[in-house]
Amino acid sequence: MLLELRDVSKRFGGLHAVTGLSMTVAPRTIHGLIGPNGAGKSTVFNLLTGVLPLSSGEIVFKGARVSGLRPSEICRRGIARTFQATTLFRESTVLDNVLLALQLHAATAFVSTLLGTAAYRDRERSARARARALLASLRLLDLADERAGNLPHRDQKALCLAMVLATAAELVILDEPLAGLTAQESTDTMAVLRTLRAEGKTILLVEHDMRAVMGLCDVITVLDHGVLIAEGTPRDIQANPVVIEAYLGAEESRA
Amino acid sequence: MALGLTLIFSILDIINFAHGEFYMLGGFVTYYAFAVFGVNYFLTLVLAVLVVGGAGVLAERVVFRHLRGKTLNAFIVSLGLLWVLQASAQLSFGVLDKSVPSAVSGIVRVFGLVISRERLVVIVTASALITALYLFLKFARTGQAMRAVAQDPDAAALQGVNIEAVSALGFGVGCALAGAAGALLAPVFAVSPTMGALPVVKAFIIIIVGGMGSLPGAVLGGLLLGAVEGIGTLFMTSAAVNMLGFLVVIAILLVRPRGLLGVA
Amino acid sequence: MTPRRSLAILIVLAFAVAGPGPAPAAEKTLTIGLLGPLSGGAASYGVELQRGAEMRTDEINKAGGLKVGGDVYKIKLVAYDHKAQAAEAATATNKLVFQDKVKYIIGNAVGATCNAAQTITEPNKVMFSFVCWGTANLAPEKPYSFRSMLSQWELAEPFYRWVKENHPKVKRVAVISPNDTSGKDTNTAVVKALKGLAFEVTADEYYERGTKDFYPVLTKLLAQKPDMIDVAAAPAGEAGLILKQAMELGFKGAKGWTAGTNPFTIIGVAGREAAEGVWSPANINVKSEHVNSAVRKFGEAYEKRYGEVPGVIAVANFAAFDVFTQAMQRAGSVETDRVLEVLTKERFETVWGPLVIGGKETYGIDRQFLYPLVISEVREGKIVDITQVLPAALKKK
Amino acid sequence: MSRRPGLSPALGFGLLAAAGVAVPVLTRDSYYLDVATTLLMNLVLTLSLRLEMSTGQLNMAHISFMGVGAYASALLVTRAGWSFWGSLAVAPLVAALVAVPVGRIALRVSGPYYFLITFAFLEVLRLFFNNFFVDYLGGPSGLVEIPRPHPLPLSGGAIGFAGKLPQYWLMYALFLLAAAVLIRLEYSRFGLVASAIRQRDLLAETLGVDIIRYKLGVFVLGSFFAGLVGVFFAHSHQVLHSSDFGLEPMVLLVVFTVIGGAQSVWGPVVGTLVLAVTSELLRELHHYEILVYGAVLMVVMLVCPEGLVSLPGRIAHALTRRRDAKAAAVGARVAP
Repeated sequence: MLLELRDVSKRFGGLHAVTGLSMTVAPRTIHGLIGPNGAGKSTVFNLLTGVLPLSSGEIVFKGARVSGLRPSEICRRGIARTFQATTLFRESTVLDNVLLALQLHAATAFVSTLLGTAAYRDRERSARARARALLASLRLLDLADERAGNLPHRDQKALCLAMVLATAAELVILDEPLAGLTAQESTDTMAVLRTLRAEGKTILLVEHDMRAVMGLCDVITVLDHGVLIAEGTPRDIQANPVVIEAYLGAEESRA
Repeated sequence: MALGLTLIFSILDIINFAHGEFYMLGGFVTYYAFAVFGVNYFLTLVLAVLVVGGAGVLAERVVFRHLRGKTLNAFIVSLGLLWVLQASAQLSFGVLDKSVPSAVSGIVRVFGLVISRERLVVIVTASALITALYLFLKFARTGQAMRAVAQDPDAAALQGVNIEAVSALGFGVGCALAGAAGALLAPVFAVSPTMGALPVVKAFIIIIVGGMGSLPGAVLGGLLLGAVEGIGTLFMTSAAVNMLGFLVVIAILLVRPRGLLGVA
Repeated sequence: MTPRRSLAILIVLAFAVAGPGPAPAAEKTLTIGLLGPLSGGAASYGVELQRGAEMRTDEINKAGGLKVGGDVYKIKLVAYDHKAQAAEAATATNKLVFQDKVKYIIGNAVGATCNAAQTITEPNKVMFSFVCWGTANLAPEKPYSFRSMLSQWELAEPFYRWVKENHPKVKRVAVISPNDTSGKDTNTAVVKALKGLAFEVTADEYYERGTKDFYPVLTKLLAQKPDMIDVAAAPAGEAGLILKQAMELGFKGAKGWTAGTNPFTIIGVAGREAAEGVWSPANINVKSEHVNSAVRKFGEAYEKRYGEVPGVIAVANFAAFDVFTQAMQRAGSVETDRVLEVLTKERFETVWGPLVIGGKETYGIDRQFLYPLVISEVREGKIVDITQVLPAALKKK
Repeated sequence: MSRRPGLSPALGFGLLAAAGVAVPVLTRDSYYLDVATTLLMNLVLTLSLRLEMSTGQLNMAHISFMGVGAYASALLVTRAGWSFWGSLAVAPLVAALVAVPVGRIALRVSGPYYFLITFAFLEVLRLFFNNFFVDYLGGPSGLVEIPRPHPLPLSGGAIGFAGKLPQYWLMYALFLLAAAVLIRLEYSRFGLVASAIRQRDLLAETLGVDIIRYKLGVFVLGSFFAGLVGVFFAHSHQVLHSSDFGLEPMVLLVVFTVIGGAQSVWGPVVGTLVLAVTSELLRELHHYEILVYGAVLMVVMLVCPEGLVSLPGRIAHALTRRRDAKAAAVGARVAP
């Protein structure tokens, strides 16, 4: 298993956001995490990436414990994420955003940077080439010198993805990658995600577009009120009465 | 003083270094009205509050309004304002300390503690002001609007709160409090163009210690600082006590980064 | 930033450095420099220095200028604000010495800035007089530096000798000063004088400048039950607050102000009751019956011009200006080395009365202005001069 | 890193270097040299302060580390008998070393809390200089009789540093070193990472930056340069006093930086130059000096909140807009 959550809980004061969650994510899969609003999906993401500390339990990635590490360290171990909103460095250029993601985790070699040694320049050159290749693969190359904040929504989403990919993480965590996209844009993004899986990445995503989730995911985990209520293939999940109950109940209470 | 600063900080996110100058202004209003023209002391107090509050609203309208959300710029501007006000005061009021006669004189003994009557007046009036402010913020509609703006300006705006007006008013009330402090303390201490320099530093310590943006925190911070200084002076030199004050600040921020009663 | 903008900055900088040089000398002008805290918390010192100097400058210029040898000089006074900061003082002194080309800087206050200014005045042989009370500001290796006011070293001993003789009940003395050079040096001198005269020193206390609430420190100080409190180097406003709050806390003993400056402010701030009976040896009361007519006239003109009663610093700098210009006339030259010779040898008549420059026993060099000190007492809100003491050096010459 | 609009680093650096050489060519007047030397000191201070600000944190204790360097060097030379040159190499390291624990503590908070906690450190260190180890640090009287930089022995004889001119050149050399490092960093991945942290520190963190370590590194490096200036300051002024490292000079550094524009590495340069010239001109105004200075600050901040460095861009922008509007107006009239 690539990622393993063991009896993970998170409390905010008296509120139990996540309770006794155990789940695994297999390598080279697209794994969906779904559940009604307030089910604790985003909290799980924050726990996985070290943004929030766990209340109890542990998280193991590639056989090593990652819970308790700082977010930067977790990223270096190979877990990278996007945020629900299009969070990027809005004042920097598109290319800089990707370069940042490429290099942020690299050791910052102070002396060689200052002296501009051959090694440094080589590294810079190759980083630039990789960034451009990544942008090209997501059809962003034309916008490379544009300020990230000026991009249309679709391109910002793509840029977020590019940045996560730039970190070279094995496990990519995506928070609503399709939200706000047109049907055509969604289809394109889903294609990109499948390509990534084929290239060896593992993807864990939260998404509200059920049709997309069912069509895209290999495995789906369903949360409700911070508790795992079902797990299985899309087909299993669609037929699971508990899941239907949870979603319908949520719909009713909302109405 | 600290209360006013904390109010301004919480509502407007402005680190107002010129706050001490509003305090000074309150002192000079008192000097001229009470000591020179012989206006009744309590009337003077009201006058000081109105004049300084007005000056505060003016400062907000003319200057700080345009710098919403730019904490650093507002900080620089408040410095500029500090210099302008201090230099103007020196030019118009002279450099010498001006004394304001006591409105009440004599001393009283409370539980064996000696305290001058005028200090008692200060304590009582200040407590009344604090209570009034608290009630205002808690119950008055405008007060509630202020708190809403402090917590989340955008949400408050959506609820139909007039941010512009509330900001100006908040700044005004904050300055008015400083003016009241200046007016209250004018007879106890003396007034001079630079009288605001030290209190503003103290007020900053107090609001850090108490928790920025928390009014009860400011009161608690004030009491705590007073206690640290009072007790410290008995054992240490003045410099060591001052240093102790800042060390307490650092320690508190480490244990409770948001201050004693600050909200995370 | 565009290259053009950098170029613009370059040009601005070039103008700044090549800018207006010293104005071409008209007739004969003698430029005299002045430093001081003209703004901020110590501004009252700087402003008094400046006003004292202005008064003398105008007096000379109105009289047609200063006749030195065969020449007549108009005096031009250049004053810079050093904001009570050492580094600023160095910059300002540099400007005076190198741009304004002054050879005389008459007037400076605030201890740390004197040290900074001296690093420039001494090597450039610029005469420098000040009212800084750092003991080390006068020294054999600083031959161009003068103190134009009696310091704690001249004042403390005669003052407490007088106290001992006239108020034998005073035995236990508490001393309090601001925590800086003048405060430390003043307390040191006062404590030394007290011990030499067999007084008991109950407290040698300091507070941070700008303090307004003295209850904490006074509570500690009064616990020792002193017979007398000396607000030694406290400026008038703070001294007044200390005395007022001491009274509130029940202190009824004697009060002294060894290095006090402005007696009217202390009465104003402390109130009549708390200021009652304050002795001070350093004041000058320009309204007193006992002062000479010259200083009374100075006081009147000053008050008319500035709307405030001159403190001792204004008088001191007025007198310093007077002494330096007299010395130039006697030397028949404005050259510093020749003026220096006259200064240290002769006796001058000033608003203080007779004045000589001495102090070798204390500082190793004769650079301290010595003149009669007057001990005064506050009585019913008025300042009453009680007695006059001649420094030993003045008696000799 | 990637091309950014504006001045290329090499050109900007070249212009600064040339301007520095131009000063002694244009004037040998000690006063102007002194002003220029002070200017260079301030430039190093503001540039290094901005390095710290580039991560979004305003360090109010920056000048304290200048103090640490200054006092350390004064003690090394007067007490331990070191040569100025040895001290020049070591004292900035002392400042950097002191910065490590201070930074560790201060960086546990951020935003306005960081501003205030560093302000507390500023006061603690100032009070320390003023009141502790008075025999060594000089206390409130200041530390005096610090020797000038010792002559630098060279093959062809020694270079002395008694006069203003050699002192200027020394500071110029230090400035070039500091400016080269700081400008280079700004345009390298360090600058990029710093701006990432300033914009979205959480995102930077989840993308793999150890932001605490990075901020600490920047803090220590900034303090190193402040300490470097401190060493020069100690031996050129020869007198040290705690007030030189207090709130007022610190506030001026912030003012220089922000007025120039903290977003760009050229901002502090412009701000420091313009305000240094301004304040020297205002010196003649005596009592009005502070008044006018304060008013200038307020006006600049209101007129161009991004700092002076943004001014030409804004003017150009306004002009084109005006032209566009005119064209549009003309077009509108012609159209029907």
